[in-house]
Amino acid sequence: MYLILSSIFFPILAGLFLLIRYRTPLPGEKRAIDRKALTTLTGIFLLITAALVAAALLHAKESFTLFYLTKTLPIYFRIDSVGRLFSMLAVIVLPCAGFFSFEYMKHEERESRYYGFYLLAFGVLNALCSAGNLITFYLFFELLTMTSMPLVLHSCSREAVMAGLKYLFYSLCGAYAALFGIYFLYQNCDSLAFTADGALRASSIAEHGGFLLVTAFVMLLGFGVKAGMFPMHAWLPTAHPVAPAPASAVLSAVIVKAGVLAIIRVLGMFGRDFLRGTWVQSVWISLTLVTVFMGSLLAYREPVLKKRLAYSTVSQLSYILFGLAVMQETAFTGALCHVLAHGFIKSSLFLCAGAIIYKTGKTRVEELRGIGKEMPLTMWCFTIASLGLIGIPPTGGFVSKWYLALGSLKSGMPVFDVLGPVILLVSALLTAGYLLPPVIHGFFPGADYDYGRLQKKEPCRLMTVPIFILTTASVFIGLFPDCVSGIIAAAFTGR
Amino acid sequence: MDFICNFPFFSILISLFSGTICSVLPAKAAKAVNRLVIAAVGLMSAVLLLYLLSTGESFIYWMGHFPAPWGNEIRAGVLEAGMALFFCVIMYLSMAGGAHKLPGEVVESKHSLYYILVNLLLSSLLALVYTNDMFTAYVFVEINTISACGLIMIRQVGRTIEAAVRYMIMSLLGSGLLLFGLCIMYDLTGHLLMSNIKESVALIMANGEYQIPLIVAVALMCIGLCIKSALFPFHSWLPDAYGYSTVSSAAILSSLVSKGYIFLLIKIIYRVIGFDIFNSTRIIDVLFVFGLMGMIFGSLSAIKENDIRRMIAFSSVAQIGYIYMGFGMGTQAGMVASIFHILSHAATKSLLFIAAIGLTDVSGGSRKFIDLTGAAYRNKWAGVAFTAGSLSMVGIPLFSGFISKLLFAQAAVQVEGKMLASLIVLGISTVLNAVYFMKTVIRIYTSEQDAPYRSITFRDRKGYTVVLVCSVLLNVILGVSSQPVVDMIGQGLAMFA
Amino acid sequence: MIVSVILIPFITGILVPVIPFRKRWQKEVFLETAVVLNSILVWYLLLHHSDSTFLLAHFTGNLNISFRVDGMSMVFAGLVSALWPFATLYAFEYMTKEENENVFFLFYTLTYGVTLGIALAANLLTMYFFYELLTLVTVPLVMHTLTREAVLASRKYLYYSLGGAAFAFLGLIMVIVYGSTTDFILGGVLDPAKTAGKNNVLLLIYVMAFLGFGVKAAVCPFNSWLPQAGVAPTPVTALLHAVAVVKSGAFAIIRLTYYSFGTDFLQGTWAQDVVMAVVMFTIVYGCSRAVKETHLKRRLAYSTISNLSYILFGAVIMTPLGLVGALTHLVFHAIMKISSFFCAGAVMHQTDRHYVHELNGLGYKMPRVFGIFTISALALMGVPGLAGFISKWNLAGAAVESGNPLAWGGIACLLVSALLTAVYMLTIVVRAFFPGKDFDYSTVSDIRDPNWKMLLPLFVFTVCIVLFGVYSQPIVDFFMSVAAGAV
Amino acid sequence: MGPNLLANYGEAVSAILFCIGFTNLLLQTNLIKKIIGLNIMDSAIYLFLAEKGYIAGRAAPIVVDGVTSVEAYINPIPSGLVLTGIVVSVSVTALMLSLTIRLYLRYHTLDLDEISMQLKREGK
Repeated sequence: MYLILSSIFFPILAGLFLLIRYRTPLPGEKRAIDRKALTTLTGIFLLITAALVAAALLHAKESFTLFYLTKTLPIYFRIDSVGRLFSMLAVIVLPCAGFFSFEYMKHEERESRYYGFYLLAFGVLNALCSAGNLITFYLFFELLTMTSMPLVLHSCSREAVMAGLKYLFYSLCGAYAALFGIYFLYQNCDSLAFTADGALRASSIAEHGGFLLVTAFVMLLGFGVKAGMFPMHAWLPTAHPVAPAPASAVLSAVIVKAGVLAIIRVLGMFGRDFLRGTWVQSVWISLTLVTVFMGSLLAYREPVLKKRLAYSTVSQLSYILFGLAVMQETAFTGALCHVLAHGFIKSSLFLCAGAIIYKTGKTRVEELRGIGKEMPLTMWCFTIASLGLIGIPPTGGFVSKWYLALGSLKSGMPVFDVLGPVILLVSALLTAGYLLPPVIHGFFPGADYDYGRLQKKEPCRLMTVPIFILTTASVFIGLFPDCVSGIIAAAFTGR
Repeated sequence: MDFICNFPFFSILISLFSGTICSVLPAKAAKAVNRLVIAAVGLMSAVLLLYLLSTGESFIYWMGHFPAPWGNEIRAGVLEAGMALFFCVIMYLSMAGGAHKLPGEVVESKHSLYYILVNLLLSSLLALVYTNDMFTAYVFVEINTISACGLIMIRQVGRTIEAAVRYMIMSLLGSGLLLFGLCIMYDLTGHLLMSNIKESVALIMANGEYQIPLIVAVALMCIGLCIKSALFPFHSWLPDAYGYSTVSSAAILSSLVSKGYIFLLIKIIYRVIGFDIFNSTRIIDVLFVFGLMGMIFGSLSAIKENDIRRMIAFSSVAQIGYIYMGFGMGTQAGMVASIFHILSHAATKSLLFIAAIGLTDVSGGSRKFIDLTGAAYRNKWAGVAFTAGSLSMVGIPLFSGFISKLLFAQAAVQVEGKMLASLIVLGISTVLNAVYFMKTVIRIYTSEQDAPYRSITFRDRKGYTVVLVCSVLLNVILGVSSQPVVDMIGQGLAMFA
Repeated sequence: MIVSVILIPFITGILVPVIPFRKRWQKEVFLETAVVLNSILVWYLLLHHSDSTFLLAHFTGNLNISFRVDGMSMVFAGLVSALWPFATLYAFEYMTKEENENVFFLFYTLTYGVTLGIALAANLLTMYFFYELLTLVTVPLVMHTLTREAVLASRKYLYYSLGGAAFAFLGLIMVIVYGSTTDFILGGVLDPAKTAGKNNVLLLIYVMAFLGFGVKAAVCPFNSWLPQAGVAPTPVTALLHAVAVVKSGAFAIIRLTYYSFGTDFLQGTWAQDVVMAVVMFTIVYGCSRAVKETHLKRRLAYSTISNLSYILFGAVIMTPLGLVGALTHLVFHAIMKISSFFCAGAVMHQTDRHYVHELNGLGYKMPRVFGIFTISALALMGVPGLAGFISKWNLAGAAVESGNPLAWGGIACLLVSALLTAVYMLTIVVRAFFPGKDFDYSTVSDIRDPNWKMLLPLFVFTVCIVLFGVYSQPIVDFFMSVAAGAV
Repeated sequence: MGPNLLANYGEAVSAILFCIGFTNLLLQTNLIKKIIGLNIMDSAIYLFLAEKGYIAGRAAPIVVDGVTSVEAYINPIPSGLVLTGIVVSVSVTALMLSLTIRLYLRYHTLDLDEISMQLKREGK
């Protein structure tokens, strides 16, 4: 209990401490911020948090109720396999991106605010993963939006502020749609504690089955906002690119996954059996497929690298959602695998893009000719990650996509069982289409490239090491999928 | 028969007689006599009221000991005595409240004439209240008209004369109709005394003969009295008459004169025709509809008005609409509500007129709203009193207006067909009242900075202030402990039958 | 005893202009002491209440002015008396910049008494009486500045309120005539024997009375007075137009619905559908107007409009749970809104800025005020862990439980409104804390947080918001027992 | 209806006269004509009373020749009423006329509408 709590509240308190202690001085104020102390402190906090989370993951098995909001609404924590999986992702990505940002944020203003909210978001994420019922989950889901919003609008440019607000309002919109469903679930379930096989009362299903389907759909759509599902995906390509690169990495890799986690929880609450074969499933699958295809297509046409990556996130997240929507064990495995794979890959990609921006200031894809010569390590990582995202063995992406396609074919759904894999394949092709050109141009700038002006611009260790770790992790997943298959199998049954 | 039974006759007589005396007295003495007479009559009415309450039954007083059906009779019951007392109180307050304005409004030489008229008015009102004889009632209606007309025109400016002529014409139309109705009634029944007529009317209704002439007669009398009491749409004479006459006149006219006629109508309904017979005719529906229309249109006209006194005058049209709505309900409860409203409206309206004059005084004599800005700061008591009056009109609890509204609404609920209409109109009318009265109240409490007459300061007149306070108190008393009054009205109506 | 808590503010208020205070602080001490004492008295009264009715005066017939402490009055009186001392404290500081203090405090304190009168009224007539009185004593407060704008606003306020009362009056009449008594009894007092065959008329009048009382609770289309009345000094807008006055409207509607007409009579009728539709529309309408509004206080006023209808939404669900939801929001919204209004007032007092776009970057200079504002904004949005969530949860729970499809639609309205709340509140927060890259900090250089008299109430309210957010069990339990008629 | 009307021709005439007078009083704008209308109206009522009071073949109730039988005399009250009415009507007419004179002196017209117009122009 204390491990879980401390893994939640330690980063939150630490974040608040940073926010208050290192408040950005205003013009005219004498106070100056000791940057070294700030970053050191943040680093220590991050490591401690990571350690705490890891310890909690390993040891904490019990569930406990912290307190009651109202008589029947406990704030309840329980770490199950799904939560553990997401925690794993967070605990690897966040510290990496955090260390990356120590270098990256050097020239930004108001660093302390960034770190403060970064830690807050970390804490909230941990809480989200260990939430044991829908209300607790919802609580931290909202808080996640609130704490990650400052990361988006950090630069405070007009564009960033608008993007931050857009992110905020889309997320809230989704959250409220979900809340609508929660109200109804609350009345139709015995408790809001998570389960994997449906918590609806049989009598309720008999009585308002039709309306409950609507509710389920509204909830899926609502949480789908966070996961960038069509039609509420528009915030994602706006918000991710304007954030500082490490923040985009975290957003794309971890925070949007909160939406996925939410949808897994919702599916569990309603029960796959209740939803399978209904119109909800069909519509939902169609939406995910539309998103998969559309995201790739938009990414393909996008010239700005970070934006391209953001669109790619839209598309890839819907792979995961597709896997969930199929409601079949293999596909579920694929989806969860993809959660991890995509998390590592996308954070790595964003960090690479960040490193490029940091060193060269180039943001558009066509400017990146020869970049592979300038920053070889970074670009190699970028290449490997890209291959992973396309789904070339032996990277993580391959495994997950394999399972996704297999699950879909096995599911025996009409139309979608074949259509799904086809679209996934097309999208994979598009992925190759939008990720490989920077790589190719980066390493093979063409005959007219002026090698004379070439400088080594490899960033410092603080940047390269996190990128390297993340890339390795993505490959690791692909090489040894067995190490997570146990946990995924447990996740499917809700243990 | 106790000595007290002479009081009604005495009060009519001394007010009539003192009017004559006033004509030879100097202005000051006339004023004193006038006040004294009003006070004395009030005192007598009060004693009479107590007496009647203690005995619990009304009495009939033969004039010159001619027995019915030949003689002329005076009848006194609780309601009559209460009404007389109330009229005296209001009249006293109105006279006292407007006294300081009199020299400015009326030529010095006409002052004694003024008091004659007031005394005459009082006597005619008393006679209207007490008489048991229809023709006497007619005569005093005319006396009332003449003296009221005199009161209007005593302020010799073009407006008032024109208003007086208009008032006169409408009144004459009304009294002509009344007289004609009366004659037909006499023709049908052969009697002039109310109680005798009633017996005959009951016979006629029982026989089924001559019903149409009877109803025509009743209708003629009703229309006549409606015109005289300015029921919408016969109200055209009213704003000018009330708006431009002297303060006291306006207060008296609006609160008493029309009420005298209404009281006569009540007597006719109860004592001449019989309540049930009256209710069985369609006349009450007509009264009801016109009452409702009066409530709305009177208020609408008041909202449009830009002159504070005319606004208050138009408000009277609306309030008279309330009273007729109560008649139109055709129930005992409606009648009680109407009679209570007569009292409450009289108390409030005189208060408003007197307070309004206090406000216009400190605004350079102008009655335009724009000039009244901030007037309540210049004359605090008048401001407070006007506010109190307005609140009563709007029907805020604690003030008499609320009780009458309450009674009206309660009465309305009991009448199946008319319930919704009356309730809704009551609501709308309250809103409209709120609009124009609150507009004024806020206006007089608005900042003085941009007011044109900010430099005028009010010379404090003790008498005036006391009158205001008394009027407000009267209002509040009616509003707070209305139960005895309502009981008394009920008792009085019971005695009528 | 009951009367004394109403009278003490009256006497205190009247004494303020009468006693010649030499120093300002003497007056402050005097007022604050009186208000605090009265509040303590109220709480004592509420905690040691007896069931007996205190008869003050006979009106006509069977109509009395009488007082009684029951569950509802405990909620409302407790709320009002808890907030008033803080608001008074805040007003001291705020009013240093305004003129005519004495008159202000006179009516301000009178309002306290009148509001308690509404809360403690034992029957509909008494409540109606104090309800009208409330309009009258608050008008001078709205008019306080005596500018043209203030006069227009107060005029409008008067028209609306008195007009509304006129129609509420019809409801009163119905209860007098068709009820067995006018006293408040949970479940209603209508006498089935008398009402037989008159249901539709009664329902029509109920709708009218609802809208009539709804004027004070700013139900659409009778809401436009509230934003305009924002010209009043902030303590007034905060306390009266976020708590006392408007809540009196909501309180009156609850009394009318649950204690006079009775839910059994109303539930499932067309009248319920009508009022619920009106309320739902108001919820969304108020929020949308708030989003459009750029004047800070008016924006909050529109937010109040929408939130009041939350309360009414709970009330018109017409189940005990609905009442619980309504009561929860009644209390919690009061705290949240007074907190945000006080923040707005602090900003206006310290910087003289009134419009949202002028608030850029103030968060750095007034971190406490804007920190508190953020919390109240989040609470108003209904973020879990803060008070607003609990009340919305209760409301929505009641709506779901009622099984009324229209109420289900109402939940959607609540959520849309929550989203809009986020839009109009968080844009302010974002402006204050993230003013944009090219923001010129010198424009805010001489601005600072207000002194403790303003901050103390804010802190207390914030603590309450959080406290009720995480630990609302006892108070919700209490509301449950109120709704069940057990108190 | 018809025969009744003919039989009671006195009453019918008085009613018609009353209407004529009433209309004049109401609709004429000339003040003098209004007053004439008033008088016609009043006279109509007296006619009505007199008509009602008179019974053909009977005498005024003044006891001559010692005849005291009720059958011999008419009811004296209507006559008394007529007298009273005339007194009232005279005083009212006098008042109206004096008002008319005042108005004429002030505005040099007898037309009530014209006077109203002038008042409006005065603007007071």
